[in-house]
Order: sequence, then structure tokens, then C-alpha cells
Amino acid sequence: MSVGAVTKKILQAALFQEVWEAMKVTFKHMFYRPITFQYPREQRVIPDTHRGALGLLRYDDGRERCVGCDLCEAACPSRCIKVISAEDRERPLQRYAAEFYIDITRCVFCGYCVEACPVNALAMTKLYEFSTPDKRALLFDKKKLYEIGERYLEDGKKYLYAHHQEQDVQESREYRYYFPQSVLQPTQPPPKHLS
Amino acid sequence: MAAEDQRTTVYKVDPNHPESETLPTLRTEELLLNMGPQHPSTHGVLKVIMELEGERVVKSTPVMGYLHRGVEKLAEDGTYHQFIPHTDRLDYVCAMYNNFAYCRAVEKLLDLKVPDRAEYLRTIVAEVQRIIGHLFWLSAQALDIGAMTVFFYCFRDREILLDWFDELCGARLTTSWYRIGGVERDVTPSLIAKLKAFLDYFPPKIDEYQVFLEKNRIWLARTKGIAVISAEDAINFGLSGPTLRGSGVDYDVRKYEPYSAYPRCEFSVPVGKNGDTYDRYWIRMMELYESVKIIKQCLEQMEEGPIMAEVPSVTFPPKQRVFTNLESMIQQFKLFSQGFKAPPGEIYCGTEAHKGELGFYIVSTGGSKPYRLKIRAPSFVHMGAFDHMARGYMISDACTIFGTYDIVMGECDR
Amino acid sequence: MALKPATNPEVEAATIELTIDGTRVTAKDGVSLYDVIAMTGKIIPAMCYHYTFDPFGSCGMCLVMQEGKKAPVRSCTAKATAGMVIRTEGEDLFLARKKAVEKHLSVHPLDCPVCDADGHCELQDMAFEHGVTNLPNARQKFIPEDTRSLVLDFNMNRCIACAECINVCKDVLMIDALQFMKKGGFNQVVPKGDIPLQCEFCGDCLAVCPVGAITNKFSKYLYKPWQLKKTATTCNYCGDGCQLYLETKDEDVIRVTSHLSWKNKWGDRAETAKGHGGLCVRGRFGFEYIDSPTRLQRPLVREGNRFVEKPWLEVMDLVAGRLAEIKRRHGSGAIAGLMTARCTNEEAYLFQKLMRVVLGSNQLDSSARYGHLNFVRAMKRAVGIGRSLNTWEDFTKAKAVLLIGSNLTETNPLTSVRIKEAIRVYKAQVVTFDSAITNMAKLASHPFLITPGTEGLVLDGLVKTVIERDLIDEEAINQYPAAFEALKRAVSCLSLDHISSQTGISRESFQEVAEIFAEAPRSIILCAEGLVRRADGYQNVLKLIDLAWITGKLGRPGCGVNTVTEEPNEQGTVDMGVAPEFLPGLARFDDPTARERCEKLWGASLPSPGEGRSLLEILEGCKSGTIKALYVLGENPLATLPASVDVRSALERLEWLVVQDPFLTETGRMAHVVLPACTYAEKEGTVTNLEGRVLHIRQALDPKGESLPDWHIMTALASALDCPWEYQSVYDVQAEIRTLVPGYYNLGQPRKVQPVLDNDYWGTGYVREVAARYTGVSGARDQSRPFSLQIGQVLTHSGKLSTQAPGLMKIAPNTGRLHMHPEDMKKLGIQDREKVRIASERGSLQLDVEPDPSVAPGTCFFPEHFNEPPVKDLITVSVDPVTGVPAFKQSWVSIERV
Amino acid sequence: MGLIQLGRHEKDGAPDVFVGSLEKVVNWARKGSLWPMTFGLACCAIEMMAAVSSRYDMDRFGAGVFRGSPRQSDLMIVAGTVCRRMAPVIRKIYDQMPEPKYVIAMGSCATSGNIYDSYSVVQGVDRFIPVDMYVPGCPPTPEALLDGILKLQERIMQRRVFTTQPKEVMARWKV
Repeated sequence: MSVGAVTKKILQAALFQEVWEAMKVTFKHMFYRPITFQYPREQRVIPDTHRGALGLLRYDDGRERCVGCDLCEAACPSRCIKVISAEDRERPLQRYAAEFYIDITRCVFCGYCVEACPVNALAMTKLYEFSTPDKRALLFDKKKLYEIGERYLEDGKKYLYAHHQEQDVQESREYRYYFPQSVLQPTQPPPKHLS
Repeated sequence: MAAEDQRTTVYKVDPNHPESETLPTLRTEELLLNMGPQHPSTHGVLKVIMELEGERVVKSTPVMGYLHRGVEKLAEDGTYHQFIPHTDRLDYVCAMYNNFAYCRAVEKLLDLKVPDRAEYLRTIVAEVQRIIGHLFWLSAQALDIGAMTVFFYCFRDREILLDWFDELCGARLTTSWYRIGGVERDVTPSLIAKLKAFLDYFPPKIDEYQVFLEKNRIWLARTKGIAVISAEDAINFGLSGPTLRGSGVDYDVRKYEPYSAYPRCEFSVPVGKNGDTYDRYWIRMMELYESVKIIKQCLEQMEEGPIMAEVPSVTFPPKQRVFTNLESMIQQFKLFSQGFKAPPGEIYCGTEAHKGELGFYIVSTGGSKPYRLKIRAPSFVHMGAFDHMARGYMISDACTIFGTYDIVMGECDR
Repeated sequence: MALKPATNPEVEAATIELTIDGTRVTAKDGVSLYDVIAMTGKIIPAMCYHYTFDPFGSCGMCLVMQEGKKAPVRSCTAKATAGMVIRTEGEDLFLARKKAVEKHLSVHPLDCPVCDADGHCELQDMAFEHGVTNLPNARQKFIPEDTRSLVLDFNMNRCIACAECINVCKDVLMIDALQFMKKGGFNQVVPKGDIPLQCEFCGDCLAVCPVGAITNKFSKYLYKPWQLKKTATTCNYCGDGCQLYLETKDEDVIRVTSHLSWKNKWGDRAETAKGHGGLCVRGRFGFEYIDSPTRLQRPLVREGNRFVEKPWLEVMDLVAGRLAEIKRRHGSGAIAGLMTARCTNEEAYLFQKLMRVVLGSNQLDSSARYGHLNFVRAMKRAVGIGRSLNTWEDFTKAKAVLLIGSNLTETNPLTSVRIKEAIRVYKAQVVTFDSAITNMAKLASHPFLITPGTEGLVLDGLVKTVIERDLIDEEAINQYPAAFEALKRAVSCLSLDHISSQTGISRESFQEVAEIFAEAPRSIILCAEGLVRRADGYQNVLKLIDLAWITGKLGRPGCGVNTVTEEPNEQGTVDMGVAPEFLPGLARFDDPTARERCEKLWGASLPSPGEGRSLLEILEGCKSGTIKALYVLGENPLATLPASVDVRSALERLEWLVVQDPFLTETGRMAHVVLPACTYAEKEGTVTNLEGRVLHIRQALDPKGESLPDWHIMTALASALDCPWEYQSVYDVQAEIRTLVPGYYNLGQPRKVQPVLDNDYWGTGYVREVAARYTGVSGARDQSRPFSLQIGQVLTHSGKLSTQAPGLMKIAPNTGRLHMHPEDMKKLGIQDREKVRIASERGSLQLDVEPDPSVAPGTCFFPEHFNEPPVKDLITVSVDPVTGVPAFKQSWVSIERV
Repeated sequence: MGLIQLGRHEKDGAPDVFVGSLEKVVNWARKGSLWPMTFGLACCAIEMMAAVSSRYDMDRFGAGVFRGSPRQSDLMIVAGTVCRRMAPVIRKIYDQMPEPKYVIAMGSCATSGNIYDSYSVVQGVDRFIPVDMYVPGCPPTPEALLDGILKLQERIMQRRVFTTQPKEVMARWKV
């Protein structure tokens, strides 16, 4: 090692050169825009795909989409969904979910239930701020789930589209409205593409 | 009184002291120090019982199981598909890579071919995950050693990628994006644009981190020559990943058993020389560059195509078909309520995660649930070498050594 | 329709050789090719196949390639012939099968989400396995769902026309309630005649339906198969002891299934002798009483005129305190206990131990006293075995079956399926003697309608005919010639003509029956409540034994005398010694060695032998005031016995009446304390069925409310009475039973029993008794009362328990109507649902009438399950002098229009 | 005047102006210096770190000074799966914290055991320590954690320090 190099090294060590170099980087950041965002005032733009709280959706005519098939319950890896299905008293021979519970404290937000749902009744929303001191409030029942579904309807729909669960295909829309018939008379006309 | 005295360690100072005759036999004793399970540097809940002689570590025994969640047992209770969210939470820093390793294992069991585009996507996302993992490791290691700034900088860059994940699959950490037979969702043009922007932005940032550390004499003093392990020992202890390569063993599953789109990419595997903490640090920094390179190549090579294999007995049908076709509806119901049946047999499939070789060993008896699932977690294997590597070093180096393996207790305890 | 390959296992068919997938296989000639392939362990998908009936061949899935034929053949309808070369696997076959699935799928609706069978659907499985992905010409049927039936819904959109339901109904159960009908361009399954389904409602069609075309109304839409927890347990309705699966979701029973299902369709036809695994209407649809809202949830204590709910500790203290006090003041003779035969063996054992050891009283009895004890006592006396001699397999394989006084389908539906199996597969000759046109009589080869109450006379006639026609087995009688001589003497004074005129059976018929019975290699006698629950039931069973003995059917394999039990554990309750005359293991109570063994094990002395009292004696004791405290476990004598016994005033006089029951029964309403017990779904234990098989009852649910299993209550009660029992579970009790009655459990298999002719009886006692037995006289008959009132079971109910099940009550509600033969009604000029006055020597009452062709002319029928109107109170109780069994199922009445 | 009115208010338990103001100051101080324990157990710990880091900067709410010792902290954020083996440790640490102390159960695991319905996992940290705020999510995003902390601060502000708690507050607090 040459004398110059040794001298330089001693000098660097004496002057704490590495500290200055590092401080240079740090000071440079004074001129950048701060990346901290003021959370309650500013909100991060949540992507459409975001897997937040679950909600139940209705059709545009106000009917419940859910037919109580319990597939979400089967798909759920953490067994946090409970569907109690029954025959709808108002519409004989129609199956529906009499009760629907999601224990959101056990939910892993994997989105499998949405993937499983054969009628796209479930959707995940962008709702994530639901901390509560009352744990019971985190057991979402059917009423609460429909409430979330209504309040965050747009989010839910966007989620379904973003995850390719829904597409604007007229054909698929029709079929979903059609389920078993009443004994007395068909409650709905058969879908066009079938007749 | 006397009994108490005997337990007290008294050091002989002056043999000529008048009271020395009355003192009991003087001796020294090793000190047992219990580090953890709640200690800031243990990366979770690890307990290490250290026998100290002065400040030197004589023996250290890692005590694990504080985060044992029974994952392997739970795997036997759900379908193959339902285990994917569990893998997210093994090494929770790098969920994507765990998904990847698991899906690869099941695909190997099923002998399933994944479409090309899915392979590229998998590689891209896996490498993004590697960047995230290394950034997290860097920030945590620096924080343990005392460099706070790096932590903030790393987290800043990590956040960009986490947001990218959020947009890709809907979650920042626990992604569950990989599926058996492909991936859940395709990337959108905006995602690709964002990733490309990040790739341009990121390499200068790596240099910046190095500015903070590589010349810093404290950093050097606390990493160079610390926790040295020879190549032979490293192999014998079963280390893998950067921890092994730091000792100069050129072993990388991506090269030796190429999978996914790796064989179609050019990248080098950095190898260290001394087997000390600094070398391992250096390897990880180099891997960041390599990852950027791999992602760039993949983005160039990737072509349009399906992202899921179409094997009706295993993969889910597209949702649109479920609404209209009975056969897809049946497929949907069978797969979600009962899962697919894997052929009987047992397989092991190792994947190079950022920590090391993450392997899944699955025994199938032909049912829709694994009969036995064993995870070869690099963190766990690395912990085996802790005693060997910590022996003779100062107690303050223990933090460094925890960090140098990049242990995550979720994976370690399972 | 269905081909008939060699279904009869008796037929010796030639052995042939054929090649299946390159391996040489030997088979019986004439067997279906499918069966041959299945025997080699290869499973070919077949949606319309089930081993219980003959192949039908509609699904088109069981295709195989036969060498020399271009197109695949349906293996189920093809017969195996020698030299066939068969290939069962291959791409072409896979595609052909796939095509068959596609054919079914293309007309199937897209309603998996709302279909109950989803997840348990063969069509789904097949479509998934064959990877059907594309159905170009899918179209849907639009058939309205048939919801007219009370029990089953038919959704013919989902039907794949496999005809499993029709075949199982017609072939296996011989009910034939379903048929195909072409409607709306599709073949549909409809109830016969396209009217609302009216059948036995066994639900076996539901079980074998591979898709969701037939659904259960009681659990419709409430579940998906994967949500249900299956518990294999034993049915608690009758003595058949059918194995069933209680399928529960959380704390509710959702449905009941059994082994019979399309899922296990690959069996050997000969296996049907072990039972096809089906259920009856009670087992399958009568589960709702388990979660009935009327169940008792907390202990009740009488305070004045009302019941107050009290905590267990307080109540147990009270019960134990009062019992101890009564024992102290009046001695243990003042305490008695009654038990139902629906409890487990372990509970029966504990009950008698509690009564005998803790309370020191031998005044205990069970509901087996109502009839089964006649049979047990007679068998025990004559052949040393206190139970039926044959197993179900013997029933099925019998060549001649003599059914006396047994409405088998109604009392023990699955035993009747065994007999049907014997008729169908083993070509058995079935002779029925009954005073009603029973279901079995319709299927029997020799159905005989007899005058009510003359069952004993018929036996007299049979025995006489056998002796006269010399159908005697010399070997058997040579053992005890004196006994035979005595018998010969006894019957010699009988006149067959007199018997014929009394019973309504001609001399020729007697001869025919006697020949069938004596000459068949395997003859079974099956008697039931029409014999054992009548006056002289004990003597009549002994006559049956005589008949079997002289024809050499006693002790020969596959032959024997049997009965059926009405309640699930009548046999086990007697076996465990819940009768004053028996100790556990059917040892006589006065047998010194047995007493010594028990005393040693229990560490206590037993009550002296003379002190025992049976059911009616206990009630008498209550009435006279000698019995002060009565512990009633699940029994309900107030509702069961006719008013003439005057149970009410007996119970009213009691100082302390404790009733332990899942429901608040009539007897419970009179109690001082009512303890809530569990149903069988909430406890562990075993029951012994009519063939002596010890069957497991497994816990499916947590006890409802604060109710507890009976064994638990009894253990606590014993401890409260300063007799600390250390049973932690029923298994501890079982261990004790095992030491006392070695081999009782016998791994759940019926023990093979060999009749031992006891010298004491056959050598000496027989000669003395036999003359009194063959009197040739039937019960006295008052000519002013021309009609015989029969009280009996209906198919849908079992005792009083089933009336707590809303589903069964929906199927068979209490109409309050008297059943009469249409011709009788015509004669009396009575219209349907018209009021009549029915009068017996006990009194009269008015009720509506409905025509019922299965009631024999000259009789009328009322179900025993309902006390409203109180028809049973018209009956005079006669008590068997030997066994103390009360008979109250038949009486003579007059009927007139009001 | 009545600005500083000593003595009891007519309504029982309601603070007067002086005590009320003092209480506000104390509560304000408490809510503004919620020093959490460094207590990451599993996945949620990573998001907790993210919440402290540059982008979210939990320090803005005074809750960013992570302490390694329970003696200096007010808030325990239980972030992650609580295993049976870890539960006594957590209880010990909780007991060592000085009053007033608060607990946030962050994420599904700490709330109810989450997907890990297994032999080794405690089904919710509230089985052995009282929890003031449940933050759902698996893991919750840093924003969700911040939301939880803000809500906790709100509740701290409602709490009476010197007088008895009004019934409705007690009722809410206790659940």
C-alpha cells in the first residue's frame, strides 16, 4: 500500500469520513417530499383488489343473492363462516340463508369464499377500519353483512370485477336469476338461452 | 447462612488479606442468561439460554416452540387448496415464496404442468418477494446492530412493493396469490408499469444503503469476522441460501434444480468467501441486484396466455362458466367442498426462498387431504447451527447472529 | 324389465371361466357380468346398479369391451358366460362412459347450490371424475316439483331415470309404491297412480337415489352433506336394533341415514342376508323428538299443585333424603321401581343394582313385563335360554317361516324385510296366522285369517296334526319318550273339527301347514305380541316349543322358536335382571350360586327370594299402601295400562313418586319429583336386540338443557344414599357386567345358542304340566259382543315415544277413529267418519269410524299409541297366572251406530 | 361565576368544571404518550413495524416510542398468534406494566386464535388479559392499527380519572 493511500485512510478514519458520506445521503432527503402521509386526514388509495371486510350483496331488484348453498362455509380454510339455510317461507321451494354468520375475528381474508360463491353473493370491500372494543361486534350476522354490502356496494362490485369473478356477460347474468320452480307455477320465466 | 454463602461467587482478590482465611473456597461460575422469548432482537419469540463466561458465550441453547401453531397438523385437516393461506403465515415476511414452494410441491405430486405465462408471473412475483424479504432482513439486521436510518429507508422502498402486492392480489403480507396450477390473478398493464418504474428506481437505492453500512466502522466491526462458519460445517449443519453461500458454497436450488422461469433467465449467484456475517450481508445485497435483473428479463420474455392450467379435476373453472355450465358448476362444488384427490405417494420439493431452501414434503394416500405434510423450514435448520456459530463470541454479538440467519419464528416453530 | 340372473344363492350353478383384463376369473354361470367384475375388486361406475336388486341397465355407465364385439356392452345386464374376454379399462371406454354422463347432464338443471344432494351426488362425482367440460346441447326440463307427499319431495328435473328407487321399493321392500310415467316428454318417477305418495315411508328410495331427485321434507334445505357430523348408533324405536347414522349439525339432528345408500352399491347379493342396511319410517323420520321443545330441561319438584324448577343438587338431596327416610321408617319393602326397556343395558344393570343393593328391595320390573317375559320365562323353562334362538341371518335363509300373531311390518319393520328377503331370494314358504290382514299376510304363501284370540287353539291344532300325520322327528322324541307320550295323550282328547270351527282354519290347511313346517330343512317360528301379549301367552310359547320339538326343529341349525320385541332393549333389560325373578345374566333370583356371586361382587346382601313383586303386584302394593315410594325410570304405566288396573289411584296413594324421563309423561305429572333424562342420542351405552346382538349407542349430541344420562343420575343417587359408586363412564359399568356375565357383549355379535333340554322340565315337569296346556278351549266369548277390539301398533309409531316426534305425528296423527273392515261397516250401515258407540264389559264410548281393509272382518282396531279417545280403557286386563304378564290388547265389544 | 366551581355537581358522579378540566389534561397527556411495548409475536408484528416506519409514522400520535421493557410502557400491542407456551409470558409482562395500561389485540390471531384452531394456540388473548381494542384483519394494514390506536385514544379521553365512571361509560368500557 502506498504512503498516499495509507495517509488517506488515516485521514478518512480521523475525520469519520463514512459518517459524512452517510450524512450526505440523509441531508439530501431534506429536499424530497416526505413520504409519511397524514393518515386520518389523508387516506391511502386502496386498490380495487383489496381484500377487506366481507359483505353480502343483493341483486339490483333488491332480492338477496345468497341461496344458502353453504359452499363458502366449505371453502373457508379457517371455518369462520356459518350458513344456516332453510326454505324461504315467502317463496316456497326456494332455498335461502336464514342465518349467515362470519366470525370476522377468525377470518384470514383469503377471498376463497368469494371465489367459491356460485352466485357472487359475497364480496370483499375496502372496509378495514372496524376496530372495536366489543369483540361481539366482530361476529357479523346476516343483517350486518347486508349492511356492509349495501354501504360498500361499489367496492364490492369493483372487487368482483378486479378478481375476475364477474364479467359483463348478459348470458351469465340471466342464469343466476333462475333457480328451482315452485310446484304451482314457475315463479320466473326460463332463461332465454335455454328455451 | 452458610448455604447461602456457598452459592455466592467470591473472587479472590488478595490472598494476604486478613479475612481471606475465613472465606469459603473461591471459584468462578458460568452465568446462565436467558434471552427471550420476549426480547427485541429475537425476531419474534425465540428463547436462547446462554451460558456465559464473562461476556463470552460458552454455550447457547435455542428454545423454540413459542410460536408453534400446529400448522403441519392442521394441514391434515383441510384440502390441499385450503392449506395455501396457512403457508402465507409460515414465513410471514415472504408469503409469496411460501405459496410458491407449496404449490410447486403439490404440482409435483399431481404432475401438473403450469402454463408459461403463469410461470413467468410466478418468477416475477417470487423475485419481488425476495427483494421485500431482503429489504426486511436488512432493516431488521441494521436496527439490531444499531443503524436506525437504514430501517426507515428500507421500509420506505418495501412499502412500494407491498402496495404493488396489494394491487396485485388484495393483501400486503398474506397474499395467497399462488394457486395450485397457476396464479389467482393476472397482472394488469398498470401493475407492469409500476413494477418497471420501481426497477428503475430501486438499484440506486441499494447503493444508498451500502453507503450507510459498508464503510461504517461500527457496522464492519460488528459484522466482519462474526459468526464464522466454515463451508464444511455449513454443509453439515444443513444450512442453505445466503447463509450457506456466505461460506463459499455455490449452492442455489434455482440453478441446480431449475424451476419455473429461472432456467430462461440469466443471473449469477453471489458467493462469499469468509463465511462471516459481512459476507452474508454482501450476498444479500448482491441478490437484490440479481433479482432486479431476473424481473426485467421475465417482463421482457413474458407473453400473453392463460394463467391457470386447465385440468378440470384440479383447477377451478373460470367463474363465468360456473354461472352458465353445469359441468363447471359441478367442478366448482366438488373442488371447493371436497377438494381434488392427489395420487398416492410421497414427494419432496425444495424451492429457493430468500432465506434458504424451503421444502415441502407431502405424503398422500390418495385422498383429498395430505396424509402428512412436513415443512423443511430454513429458519429451523439454521437455528441448529446457532450454538456452533455463537460459541466464543460476545453476548452482544448474539443479536447479530440471530439476524444473520434471517430467522422468522412462524416458519421455525410452524 | 329386469333380467334375472342366478339370484338364488341356493341354486347350484356351474362354474365358468372367463378373462377380465387379462386375468382368468372363475364365476358362477348366469351371474351378471358386472357382479363378476366387481368380485375381482374392479369398480366400474354404474349409477343404476345396487346389489340389493337385480340389474336394471338404464344409466349406460357400466360399459366394458367384449372381445368380438365392436361396441361396448353394458356389463350389468350382460350375463357372464364361459370364455368371455373382457376389458374394463381404456381410453375408448372412458370416452364412452363420459358420453353417457354427458347424456344425463345435458338435461340436468343447474341447481347444485340449492340441491340437498350436492356433495353426495353420484352424477356430480361421475361428471367430475370423467372431466366433463363441454355440453353443447344442454337443455332443461321444466317439471314442477311434486311436494304432495308428507315425507318426500320429488324433483324430477334432477332425476336420471336410474330406477333405483323403484327397484328397491319393488324388489327389496316389496311395497311397489313407485313407478315410471311418461309426462312432459320425460320419464318420471311418480307414486303409483300419480297420487300423493302413500306407502310405508321407509325412505329407502331416498337413500338409494344417487342424485337429488328425491329429497327429505323434514330436512330439506337445512344442510349440505359436508356440514353434518355422522354418529353411528342404534335406533331406539324397536327391538330390531337397526344401525343408523344420526347426522347432526351443531346441536340439532338434521337427518338420519343408514348403511343403505347408493354409495355402497357393491356388495354380494348373498350379503343381503346380513341386512341391506335400510331403515323404516320411524328410524328415518322419527328423529325429531330428540330436539323436541317439550323435552325436560331441568329437574322439577312438586310444590302444591305445580312444578317448580330446582337445581340438581338440591333435588338429588331431596330425592335421596326422602328415599332414605321411607326405607328407615317402613323398611325397604316399601320401595319399588319400574323401568322402561328403552334404556341401555348398563342403565338396566345399574337400576337393578340400585334397587336391590342400595334400596334393598326386589320390587322392580320393566316394560318387558308387558309380554316379552312370557317368552323369556317359557324359553328359559323349556330350553334354558331366555331369548330367541335364531339370528336374522337364519330368518333370511329359512325355507319355512311360521308367523303367529305377529303384525311384523308394523312392530318390527326391518325383521319383516328379512322375511321378505327370505321369500324373494330364498323362496321361503311363509305361513301367517293372524286375526288381521297384515302386511306379511299379503306377501305370504299361506296366509290364514283366524278368529281373534284363538292363537293357542291354532297351535293345539298344529301339534295334533303333526302327531296325527306322523310328521314327527323320531330322534328328537326318543330323548324324552315319556314327555312325548304325555303330549300324545294330551292332544288325543282334542278334536280337530272343533278347533277348525273355532279358529276358522280347515283341517286340510292344518295338514298343509304342518307338512310345510315339518318337512322344510330350515323352519323358523316367529311369534309376536299377538301371542305373547295375550292371556296364556306363557302356555302358548310352550306349545310353540312343543311343535318345534316334535318336528325336530329344536336345536337344528337354522331352526328355532323366536319372538320379536317391541321396545329396543326388552331383551337386555331382562338379561340385566330388571325383573324380580331374575338376576343379571338371566340367573334365577333364588339360585343360590348366582346370588352368592352377585353378593360377593356387590359386597352386599340381596333381598330374600320371596320378596319380589312384579309390575302388577307393585301397583297393587301401591294401592294397598304397602309400597310408599316408587322410582319410575322412563316408564309410563298410567298411559300404558287400561283404566281397570287403576294406576292412578295407586300412584295417588304413594308418599314419594320419582319419575325420570326425557318428557313430562302422564305418570310424570303425578310425580313429586321429575328428573330430566337424556334420549339415546345424548348418551353412550349398549342395547340388546331381539337376536341377542349387543349394539352400541353412541353419543351424538350434548345433553339438552341440564338433562343427564340415566346412568349418571342413578350413580349420583346411589352416592347420595351413602353408597358411593365409582362409575366414571358407562364403560366402567360394562366392565362390571363383564365380570358378572362373562361374554355378554360378545363383540357385538349374537351368541350362537344351542337349546339345552332341561331334564327337570322334560323329564318330570312336562308330564305333569302338559295336559293342562292342551285344553282345546279358547277364551270365553260373550255372544252379545260380536266384534273383537284389537289394540296394536301402527307402522309409524312405537310406544308412546314416537308421539313426541312431530314428523311422525304429521304422517300418522291421532285421528281418534276406530278402524273397521269396510264390509262390517256396510253391514252395520255405518258411513266413513260416522260416530259409533263401542261397548265392552268395562263401559262404552263414542268415536268415529274409518274403513280399513287391513282389519279383518269381525274385528276393529285402534292404535295403542294414543289414549284419546280412551279406547284402551274398554279392555279388561287378564293376568297370566305364571308370569304375571298383563294382557290388554284384545277384547270383545259391540258396535252400534249412534 | 362558576368557571371554577368546587364541590359536587347535582348529577351524581359528574365532574365539576375544575375536576373536569384537570381530567381532560390528564387524559390528554395519557393519550398523547401511549408508549407501546415492543411485542411482536408473528405476522402482525411486521405490519406493526410498518406502522412505525417512515410511511405511516405512528409517532404522530405519540405512540411510536417502542420500549423494550414493560416497566416503561403503557400499551401492549399483542401482534400475532398467542401460543399456549407464550401465554404465561405475556401475562407476566402485562402484570409488570404500570397502570394505566392498555392492550390492543392486533389481528385475528390475538383476537380469537384465527385459523389456528389447534392444540397449541390460545383462542384469543382476551382469555387471560383484558383487551381494550380489537383490531381485525389478518394482518391488519398499518392504517387499521392506527385506526385502532385512534379509537383507543378516544376512549381514553372519555374515561374519568378522579370521579366514578358514568354508567354508560363503564358499560362500554367493560365489554
